[in-house]
Amino acid sequence: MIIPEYSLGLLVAFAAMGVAFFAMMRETDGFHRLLLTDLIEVVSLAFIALIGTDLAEALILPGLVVGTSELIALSEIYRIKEGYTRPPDAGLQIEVMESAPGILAALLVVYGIVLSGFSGGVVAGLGVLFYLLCRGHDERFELIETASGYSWALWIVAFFIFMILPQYWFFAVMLSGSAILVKVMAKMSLIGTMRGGPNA
Amino acid sequence: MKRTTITYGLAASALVIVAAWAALAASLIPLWAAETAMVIAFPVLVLFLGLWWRAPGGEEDIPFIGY
Amino acid sequence: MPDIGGDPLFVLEFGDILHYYTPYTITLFLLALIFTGLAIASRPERQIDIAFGGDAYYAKETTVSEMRFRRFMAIACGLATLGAMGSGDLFNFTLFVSLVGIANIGIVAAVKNRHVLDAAYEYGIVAMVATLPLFGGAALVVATTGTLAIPALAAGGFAVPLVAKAFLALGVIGEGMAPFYAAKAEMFRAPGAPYVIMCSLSSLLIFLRVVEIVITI
Amino acid sequence: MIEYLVFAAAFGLLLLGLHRKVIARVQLRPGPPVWQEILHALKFSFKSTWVPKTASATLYVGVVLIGIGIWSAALFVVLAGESILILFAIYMLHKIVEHGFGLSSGSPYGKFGGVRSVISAASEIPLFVTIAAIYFFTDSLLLRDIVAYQAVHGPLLLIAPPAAIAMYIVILSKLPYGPFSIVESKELVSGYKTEHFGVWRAGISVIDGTKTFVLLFAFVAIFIGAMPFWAALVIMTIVLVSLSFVCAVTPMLSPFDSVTVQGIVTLLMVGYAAVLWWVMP
Repeated sequence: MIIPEYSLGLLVAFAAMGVAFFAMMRETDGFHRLLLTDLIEVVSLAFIALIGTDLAEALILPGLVVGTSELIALSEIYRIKEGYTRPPDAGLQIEVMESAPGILAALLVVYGIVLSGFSGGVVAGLGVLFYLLCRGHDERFELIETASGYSWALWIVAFFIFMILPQYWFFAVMLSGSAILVKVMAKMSLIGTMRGGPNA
Repeated sequence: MKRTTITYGLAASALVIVAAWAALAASLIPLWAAETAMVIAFPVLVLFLGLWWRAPGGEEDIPFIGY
Repeated sequence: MPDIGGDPLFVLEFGDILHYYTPYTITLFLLALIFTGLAIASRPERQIDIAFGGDAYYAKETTVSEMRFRRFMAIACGLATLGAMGSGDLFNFTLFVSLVGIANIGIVAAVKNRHVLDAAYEYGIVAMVATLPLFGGAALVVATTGTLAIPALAAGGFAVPLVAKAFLALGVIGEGMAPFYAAKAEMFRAPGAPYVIMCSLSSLLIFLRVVEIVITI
Repeated sequence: MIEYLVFAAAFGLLLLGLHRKVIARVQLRPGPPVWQEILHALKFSFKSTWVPKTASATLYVGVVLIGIGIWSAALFVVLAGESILILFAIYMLHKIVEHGFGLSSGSPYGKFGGVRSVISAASEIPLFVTIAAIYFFTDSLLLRDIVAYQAVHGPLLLIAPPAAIAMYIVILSKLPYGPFSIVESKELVSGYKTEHFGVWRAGISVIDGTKTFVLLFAFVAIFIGAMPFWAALVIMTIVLVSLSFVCAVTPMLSPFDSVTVQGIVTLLMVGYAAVLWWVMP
């Protein structure tokens, strides 16, 4: 099971862990400590990645999700505790960002729908993200989250069809493909709306 | 709580305990089932017994905050 | 099968990922369930505080929106704890534990009070740093033994390195730091007993479970 | 079944009464009669009862039920010879119950009692080291296996005395009027019990009685082994009297000192477990 390079990689990971913890110990500023925790998260992902099998890939994803959500939660706490409530100014003043978003986003979304599934969701989500980033939008978390939630439920339904009614596999494939497309797209587009507007 | 509610609660918990005890003695149910029934019913019995024979209740008040 | 917590009562298998309950874990599971029910059913209390420098006192109120959020977080915390109690897969266990950590941060962070937020922030950083030993421990176990199933590890024949066990225990202690922050009393200055109790209960339960796991594997 | 529960609660309360009596006599006071704690429980059970205005009513009542429930379960676990891990899990969960008692009423005294019960988590860590030490010898944590081991090899009290001392300290930290009972020290009125009066307080008495009985009974079973029931009761009484002497002659520590002392005990126990791990095959 143990590949020869494993112990070498482990050594490096332990060294990185030492560096990260040392930095964490030295740092006193709250914000910098928050940034350093991300360094530590990455080392923990490295520990998993060192396993070097398909399993590692499957394990990294939840680890990454947990780490990211903790980071988001903590930065939200930091923001409130320090009283940073002012929404940021309008973004960059670049001409392309005024004219291009519509057509670029449309292209990406259409291509994403053609691809469908997980990777299609990423491409289409990138389009939506880019659009929202350039044109600006209120934070409408709940709306987007609802769409994502429903599509997740459809995805699960598709799995049940696979298990219970295998003869309708084609329908289930299409259902799960489009549901995961919508879900990933919705999740990614959330990033584009994060600018401290009314969060409804 | 109303007096009748308390009486019913007391009766119910006592009944559960007696039933579990009798069923165990007659080896109708395994030991763990009787124990589970006791663990659930005994605390209820203790509290309802107290509530059943307690003195009349008073007005609710704010907690004690110092001498 | 590990027999340290009694003979297994129930095993649920999904391929090589499984859930199992021994008398020990079922006790913990039921207690988590009861307290989750209490968190759902009870309304927050109104803490009495004495105004400094006089005889006056006042009762802190919890707003409805704050109560809703914290109740939601307490329920999430309870569900994560329930998962951690029954999981027979080491990685699932670590995920549930880190979920408990996040939910704990959420429970306290909803209180809009500077001191409480400061404490929650500090605790959050500890909880986040603790994911390193937590996931690292699980990764070391799977790298050296090739399996994550606790019953398989308990059956013997594997040499689980001591450092992996230490990492697991350290990670859980880090995620369950909430009660130790009680020494600062900031986190408990927040009213809302049913939710605050979920914090310390979940920390305690994951700690109790990891002790079983570390002795078993 | 039910007779065990009632007996355990009554005998435990009797032991607590004896505890007060011994402390009083050591301190040259007459002290209350031995059955005082039983009288207390009865008296509280028919006092008038309500729920304070500021309390979280469901939790306020729920913790009393849970408290009685977990110690009843603990009694059955010990009697059935199940895993001592369950017993110690219940012991640690008692802390959550205390915490619930303290926080649910909204009273500042109760709250500080509850918070202190959480910071005295230091007293639970020796427990796990005790468990580990026992496990090194018996290779099992089922109480019946431990008793069987002692039938062959003699009492664990002589085989692993440091573990016995650690558990003795753990029991000591749960007894009233002891050096570690910071959760109900007098500057907090009655600590976490302050706002639970009347019937609820009677419930606490039942909890305390059962808890004392279970902990002492478990101590006897784990470290001395199988014996007739009456002999177990006699030894439990002797252990309790020795604990009362300790309580009578030591002052109550301040919260931080209490945690420090328990921390030192933990460190010593970790050292002992490490030595065992090194020495044992």
